[in-house]
Amino acid sequence: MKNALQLAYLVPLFPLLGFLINGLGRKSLSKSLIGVIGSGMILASFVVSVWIFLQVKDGNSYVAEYFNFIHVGSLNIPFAFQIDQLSSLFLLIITGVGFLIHVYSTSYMHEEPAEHFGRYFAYLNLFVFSMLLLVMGANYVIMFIGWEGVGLCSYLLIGFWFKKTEYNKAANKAFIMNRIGDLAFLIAIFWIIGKTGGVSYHDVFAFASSTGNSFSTAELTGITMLLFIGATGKSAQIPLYTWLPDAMAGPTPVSALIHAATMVTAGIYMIARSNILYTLAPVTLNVIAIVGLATALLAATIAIKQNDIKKVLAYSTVSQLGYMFLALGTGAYGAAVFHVMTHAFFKALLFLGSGSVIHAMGGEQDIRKMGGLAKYMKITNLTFLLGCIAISGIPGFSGFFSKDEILAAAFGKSPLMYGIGLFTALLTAFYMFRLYATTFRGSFRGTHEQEHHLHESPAAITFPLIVLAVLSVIAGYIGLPEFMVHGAHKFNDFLSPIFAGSREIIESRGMMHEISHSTEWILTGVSSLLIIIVVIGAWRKFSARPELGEPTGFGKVLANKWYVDEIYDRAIVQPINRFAGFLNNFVERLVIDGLVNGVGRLVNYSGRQLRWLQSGQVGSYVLLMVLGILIVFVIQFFLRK
Amino acid sequence: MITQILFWLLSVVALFGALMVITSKNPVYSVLWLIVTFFAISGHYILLNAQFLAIVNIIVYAGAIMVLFLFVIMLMNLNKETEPSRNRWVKIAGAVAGGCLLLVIVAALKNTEFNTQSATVVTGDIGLIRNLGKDLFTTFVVPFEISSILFLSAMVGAVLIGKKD
Amino acid sequence: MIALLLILIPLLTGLMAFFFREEKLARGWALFSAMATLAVSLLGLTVLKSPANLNFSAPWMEAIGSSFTIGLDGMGQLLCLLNAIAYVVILLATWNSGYRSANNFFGLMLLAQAGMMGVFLAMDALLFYFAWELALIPVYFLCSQWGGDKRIQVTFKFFIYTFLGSLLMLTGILYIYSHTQSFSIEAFYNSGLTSKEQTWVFWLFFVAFAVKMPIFPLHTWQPDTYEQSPTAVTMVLSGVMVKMGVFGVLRWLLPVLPTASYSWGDLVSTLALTGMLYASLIAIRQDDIKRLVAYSSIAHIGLMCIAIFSESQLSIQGVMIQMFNHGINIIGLWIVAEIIERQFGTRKMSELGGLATKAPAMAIMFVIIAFANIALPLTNAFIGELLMYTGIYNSKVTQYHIVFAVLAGLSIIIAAVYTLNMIRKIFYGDAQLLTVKAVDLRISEKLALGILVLLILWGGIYPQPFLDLTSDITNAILNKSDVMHLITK
Amino acid sequence: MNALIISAVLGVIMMFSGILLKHKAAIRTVAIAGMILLLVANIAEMFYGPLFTIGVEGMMRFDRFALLFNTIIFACTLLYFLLSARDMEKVGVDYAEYFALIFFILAGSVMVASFTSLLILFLGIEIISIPLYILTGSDKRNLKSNEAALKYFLMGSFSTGLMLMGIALIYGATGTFNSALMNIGVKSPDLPAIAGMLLLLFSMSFKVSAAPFHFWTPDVYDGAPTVFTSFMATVVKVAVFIGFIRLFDESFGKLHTTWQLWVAVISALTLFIGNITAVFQQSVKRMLAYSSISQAGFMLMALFAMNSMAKEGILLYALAYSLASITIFAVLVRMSDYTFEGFNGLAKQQPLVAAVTTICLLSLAGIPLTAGFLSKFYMLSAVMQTGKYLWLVIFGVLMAAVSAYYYFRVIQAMYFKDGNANIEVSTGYRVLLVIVAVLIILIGTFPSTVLYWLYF
Amino acid sequence: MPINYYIFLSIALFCIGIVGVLTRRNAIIIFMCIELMLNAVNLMFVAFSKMHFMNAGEAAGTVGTDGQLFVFFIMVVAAAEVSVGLAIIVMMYRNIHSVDVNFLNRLKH
Repeated sequence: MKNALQLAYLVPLFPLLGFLINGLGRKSLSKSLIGVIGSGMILASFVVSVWIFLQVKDGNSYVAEYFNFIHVGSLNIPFAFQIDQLSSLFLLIITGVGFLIHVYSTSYMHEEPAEHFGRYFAYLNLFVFSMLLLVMGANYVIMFIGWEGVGLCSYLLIGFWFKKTEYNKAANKAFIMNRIGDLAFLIAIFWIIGKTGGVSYHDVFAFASSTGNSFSTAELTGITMLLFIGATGKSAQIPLYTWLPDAMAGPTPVSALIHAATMVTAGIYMIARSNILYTLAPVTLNVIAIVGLATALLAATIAIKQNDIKKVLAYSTVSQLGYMFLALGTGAYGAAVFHVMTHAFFKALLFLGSGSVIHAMGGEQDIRKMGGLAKYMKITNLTFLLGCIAISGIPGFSGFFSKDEILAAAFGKSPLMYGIGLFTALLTAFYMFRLYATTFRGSFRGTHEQEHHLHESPAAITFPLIVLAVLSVIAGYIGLPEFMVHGAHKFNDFLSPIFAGSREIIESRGMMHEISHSTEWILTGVSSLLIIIVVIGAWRKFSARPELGEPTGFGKVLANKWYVDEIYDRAIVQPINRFAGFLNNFVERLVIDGLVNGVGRLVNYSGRQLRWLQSGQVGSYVLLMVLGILIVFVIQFFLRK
Repeated sequence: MITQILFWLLSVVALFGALMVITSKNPVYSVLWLIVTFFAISGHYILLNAQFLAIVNIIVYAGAIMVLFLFVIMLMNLNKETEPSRNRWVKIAGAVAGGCLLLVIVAALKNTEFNTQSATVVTGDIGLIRNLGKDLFTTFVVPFEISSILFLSAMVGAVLIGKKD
Repeated sequence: MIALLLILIPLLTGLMAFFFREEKLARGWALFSAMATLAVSLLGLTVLKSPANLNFSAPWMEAIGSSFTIGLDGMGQLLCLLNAIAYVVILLATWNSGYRSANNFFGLMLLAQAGMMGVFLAMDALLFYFAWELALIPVYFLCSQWGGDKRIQVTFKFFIYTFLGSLLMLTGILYIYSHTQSFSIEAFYNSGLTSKEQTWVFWLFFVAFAVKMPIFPLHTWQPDTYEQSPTAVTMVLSGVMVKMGVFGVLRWLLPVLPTASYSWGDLVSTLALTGMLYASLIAIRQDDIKRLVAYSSIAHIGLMCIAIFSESQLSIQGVMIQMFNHGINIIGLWIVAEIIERQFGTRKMSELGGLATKAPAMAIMFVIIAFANIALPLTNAFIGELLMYTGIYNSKVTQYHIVFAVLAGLSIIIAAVYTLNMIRKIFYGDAQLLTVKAVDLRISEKLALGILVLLILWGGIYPQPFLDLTSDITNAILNKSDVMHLITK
Repeated sequence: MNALIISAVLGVIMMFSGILLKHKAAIRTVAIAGMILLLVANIAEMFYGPLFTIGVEGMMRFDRFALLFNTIIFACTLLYFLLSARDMEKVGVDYAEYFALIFFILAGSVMVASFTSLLILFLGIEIISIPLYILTGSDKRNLKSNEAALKYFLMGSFSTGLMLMGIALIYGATGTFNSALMNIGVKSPDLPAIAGMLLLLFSMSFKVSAAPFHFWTPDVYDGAPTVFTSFMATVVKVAVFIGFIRLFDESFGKLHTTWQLWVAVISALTLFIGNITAVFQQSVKRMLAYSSISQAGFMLMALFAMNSMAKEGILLYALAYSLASITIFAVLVRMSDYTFEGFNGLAKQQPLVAAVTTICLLSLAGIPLTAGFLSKFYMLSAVMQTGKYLWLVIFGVLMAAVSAYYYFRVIQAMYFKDGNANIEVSTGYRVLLVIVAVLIILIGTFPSTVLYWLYF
Repeated sequence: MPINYYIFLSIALFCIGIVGVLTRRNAIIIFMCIELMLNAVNLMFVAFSKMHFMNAGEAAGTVGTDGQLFVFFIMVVAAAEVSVGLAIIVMMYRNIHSVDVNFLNRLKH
């Protein structure tokens, strides 16, 4: 029953169809039809993905070449898909979560006029298509196509309400910052092509792990660093993370799908995909770990002081992504991917929940104007709470398992990292419950008619919430850590073929730092305990008297996101702008064009001067002639020999 | 010996006359000095026994052409110092330029193979009208005829320009 | 036969066009002629691709060792196709914009097309030079007759610039000729100049090509000319004529003067690189759509130039298809610019905005083309740029290849900046007082843009046909310029 | 030989026709008929040899070069008659005499084109010059015309003096006037000979208005009646040029290396002064005067190179340059205002005239597919062939670019500026213009058809 | 007499003529100076013809006549020039009542 894998092309094909139908028919089709098509296509590809997953679970993997994308001389870049454990897993996440979010959107975006409704779903489908391309591609170029494709879609969706200029600016910012990363990615690709003459994963990894004619460590470090910079762009890591919070300008479901569940994890996917290269480049790994950790901490600190419900979630996303990179940096690729999955569930859940809240509040996003929503919207409240618990890593919930694994790996690398990681986890728990408490507990602080309108959202919204809530509770159990139940880490077993190469290398180089089960128990215990304490503290503090005033002192710095945006603006954007202005107004106008016109003017001028020779006086004419004769004679007879 | 003296005498006269031509204020004097120069040159012709040319020179130049000049000058009654003298600097420049030219050419030619050669009065009769005439109407007949075209055009021109209308 | 037709059709129809007093008639005639040319070039690509059909030679000026030899190789095919398509599209897109004394306008347009065809087809140096000038003169008249307010001075500058360049090229040609006593391209390939002579001739040629392309710092004519000349002409200029420079380098510089090209490549690339960044930065500050596009074009051409002089198969292959793609994309941009100018009488982006609501179709088309212009994957330009950058990055002929690739890469980012800003200012936000009563695309414009968008997607998704078309000539050029030998030397 | 005699006779005939024929049209007809006769006779001599056999005693040689050249100048003169003969009426009453003088000038140019003895050269130059003095001054009431005539006369006879001094020195050095013998006789380095040669170079440069002996040109061309400016700027100038080339080719071949440098310098200087000064002119007539100087600079390149290419080239150049200039002048004559503004909007009133003028200007600027390009091409590649003095070529090219500047000013005025310049033109005139345009294009595209004459 | 003397003499006259042309303003005088130049040339011709005659020695025959005949032709031309030249000058005088070449400055630049 191999044929499922041969049907892989269907997975991206359905969303593409959806995009075309909705895109072209957006004027003619009815909203409901559009919604059905949009979600239906994703559902279809979800079904196929499940089918594929079942195949892959049995340890099959498959590379399908469809046509020659680029074939020049020795360079051959086929348009090919690679179906293996990693990609199939991502297929599930993308299509699964994607489907739920589509369903959610049908209700959430219902106020939009039909045309824009169609446009929305077209974009959304296009996004899913590109994302699938990204994860299914069998070589870096296809991946890059998807990579920029999702960038495009995120640009389009952030700026979906294109009448608002600041939204468009946010969209531009997102695209441009991604482009910076993409450039690095591209250069890495050039480099790879230059070395290996190809870009397909199989060849590249084979070349990398082959002895003899292979990459030098320096080259590998370079390539992996470049790829990582690409990842920082896409996955919002220092220094390129600032676009993600602004990206919240888009509709909430978009934030859930693109800026929480899927696109932003592309960076993790890419690194996990090229794990061999990274394993061979330890320097890069350290950098990744540090950057990841730093990002996690920074974002968490900022999140503490945010009052926009979506901004909080956005920064927590950044922070969680930081976690994942930390995992990658410590070589725990499995853990990273594991966290990707769980995070996809609970962060999507949280965003959708916040969406539901915003929906109910009539577009209000400031948590200071909320409060006590629990009694108005039961399901949302419950699911949101579950999400918070999951992300905070309270034992028994999915977040706990994945995060714990990461912390363990960090400890294995260095206790300091563990310490910071743990601290970040505590911060996470703190701001999440600050958010929850301020929003759902206490008394309502909004205007009167807002309160009047408060209501639970329709089924199309609550259904996804419920599903995701369930997932974010149970998802962790497929990855029970070794020290609890032996051999219960189904997840790692499933992915092991992908990371087999790296593991061998690590073992061969003795870079494995096993930490004893007892240690792990202690660590887990400590972390869980601390987290629970923090949670309770936060709950009590903010449900009783949420902070409503403007932050002061250090809090102000945090509230202003460490002024990073301002610094970037001052240090990079404005200088470039001014320089460009200088070129445009001075160099171009005066110097270069001035030179050109100068030549013309010179000709004119000398023309005017020469005219004076033409004095009109016979005498002077003859004199000049005689002088000419004189000069020639002198030179001819006395100087020229 | 006698020819030596004659040569120097005539040369001096010619040069002096020429200088007077370009220096004397009154145009009439210039004409007269020019005629003097021409006579001196005719003298040289005779020394170089080009008798025919000597005569022609006197008849055509000193006789016809110069008289023509004289008529014109009279006609315009320029016979007094009418000409306001040129700007002094221009004068100097002109003189210097001419002088330099003289120096340069002389300096260039003074040591050529001509040094060895000379042109003095010996028995040579190529200058006699007989020999010249023979050549003129045999070898040089074509240019001779052609020069008639020149005269024609000059005649037409003079009439065309000169006649009132 | 095909080759001959490609020149003759526009030439003759162009001459005839002068006699169509009726505007509609002239317009239709021009469109008909363009279609015919397109058909012929398509025939040459598909059915009649035997050399007998693609090459033509007739005795001409034997006295001075020249002959009327024209031929179509892959590169020629592609560019002639571009030329043909461009004219059809342009005529469609400008169908509704009226011109006084239209017969002259279209006559000159067609003559210019004939000239450019000649440039792309010529296999004889003198013929090449003739065509080069023949393409210039009509454009001069077009611009200074139908252009904007400052047209006369601006066009004049453009003319003198180009004329001077081409005269220097003529000097170079004559120099080689004085060695070969023949103008045939083979003779030029085997001219056997010493490297010192090559250097001289190289710069004589390069100035001409650099002015046309244009390469920094010889570019100042371009923004003004694009701004001033009627948009139809601007499209011709930037879509096709600019390619003459690139083409010239590929056909007459690299193979004819390999040594000089090799030893001066770095300098040229540096100039081009400077130009790229310079133009991109300036483009950020432009408020006039036309000027913005002009500067972005300078940047793109600069990249092509670097790619050429990195003399690797990938890069040159990339240049070949990029010549085509860039033509398509930039014409698309001009079409929209032209529509906007015609509708609102301004090209200032600051006065525009909110068009996306008023004219969604235009918005979509424009966005697609604009993203193609910044080489988004699955658009044609991506393929070209990927190949060029890869070629540059891994070039063997210069030790600065990485620097070139990386710095040139910066322009990718900057391009994103100004392009997105352009889209935002023109189409997003609320409608300004100018744009409230905007109308969407007319059918002819939809058609024109549709063709372009299709080409863009085709070139981006399945570029292999284009690549196959140009692979042979690429190898030929590389063999002629025999890089490897030079490097080892 | 035919040409020489017939043209002289025609001159006389014209003189009498002035007395016998009362109608100007009749005189014109006679002149044109005579011109055609002259042309035919000359072509006949090219194919069947001369009608008269006169012993020229080795003073002239009517070789193919000379004959071909005569054909060219006669053809140009014919065109000139057809285009501008009518406009001579405006100059003055002595209509027939003008034609007579022009025929005499032609006789002179025939001599200059086919001399082998310096005596003939001298007489030829004089026969060209003296009538020109008169034609220049023929607009007697016009002070400019008078002034031009006097200037031309004074400087012209001054240069004659230089020329004679040169001839005298050469005679002293070689003892002969025969150019062939002279070339043998000269014992290089032979200072008197070189000095004489240089003096001849100067005086000839004066006649072809090459810098720094060009000063008379703008004033004289400007002051002379435009019809005659047209004639002297074209036919006469190229006639003297042929003499120039013959002289230095046949007489001073040995001193080639000596004079080549000077010719190069003079050529460059001429190009520079001619073009740069032309840029600033306000009057088209004067601009054309300067442009004729710059064109002379290009023709001097042929003298410089002096190889087969150069000789073909100079013929082509003579033809191309004369055709274009005569036509432009013929249009200019009929303009009311000679300034550039005077041409504003001519294209609207007279599209055909404007188009032809444009073609002529393009030809002068050396745009490809016009005769002008090909001739410039020949000049440049002739210099290129010599393999030295590359800077001359590049300089020439730069100057050609400059020249485009002022030629295109006229085109701009005609096409792009608003105005209502207009001239009255007859149908025949139109037809002629078209023929000229076609001719220019034809020579530019199929030079073989013209060059064929050289190889038959 | 060494031929050089004649050469120098005639060159001297010639240069005096040039100086005259350069320094005088009266058109007629200038013209006369030009005539002077021509005569200088004539003198040189005659001298040279004599020289060549003598170099030819006994078998000279008619060597050198050509030089003298050239002088003859120069006189012819000079006469023609004079007729035309004076005519022009007279015409000039009729119009501006002056023969001062400094007044010839309508045409310049």
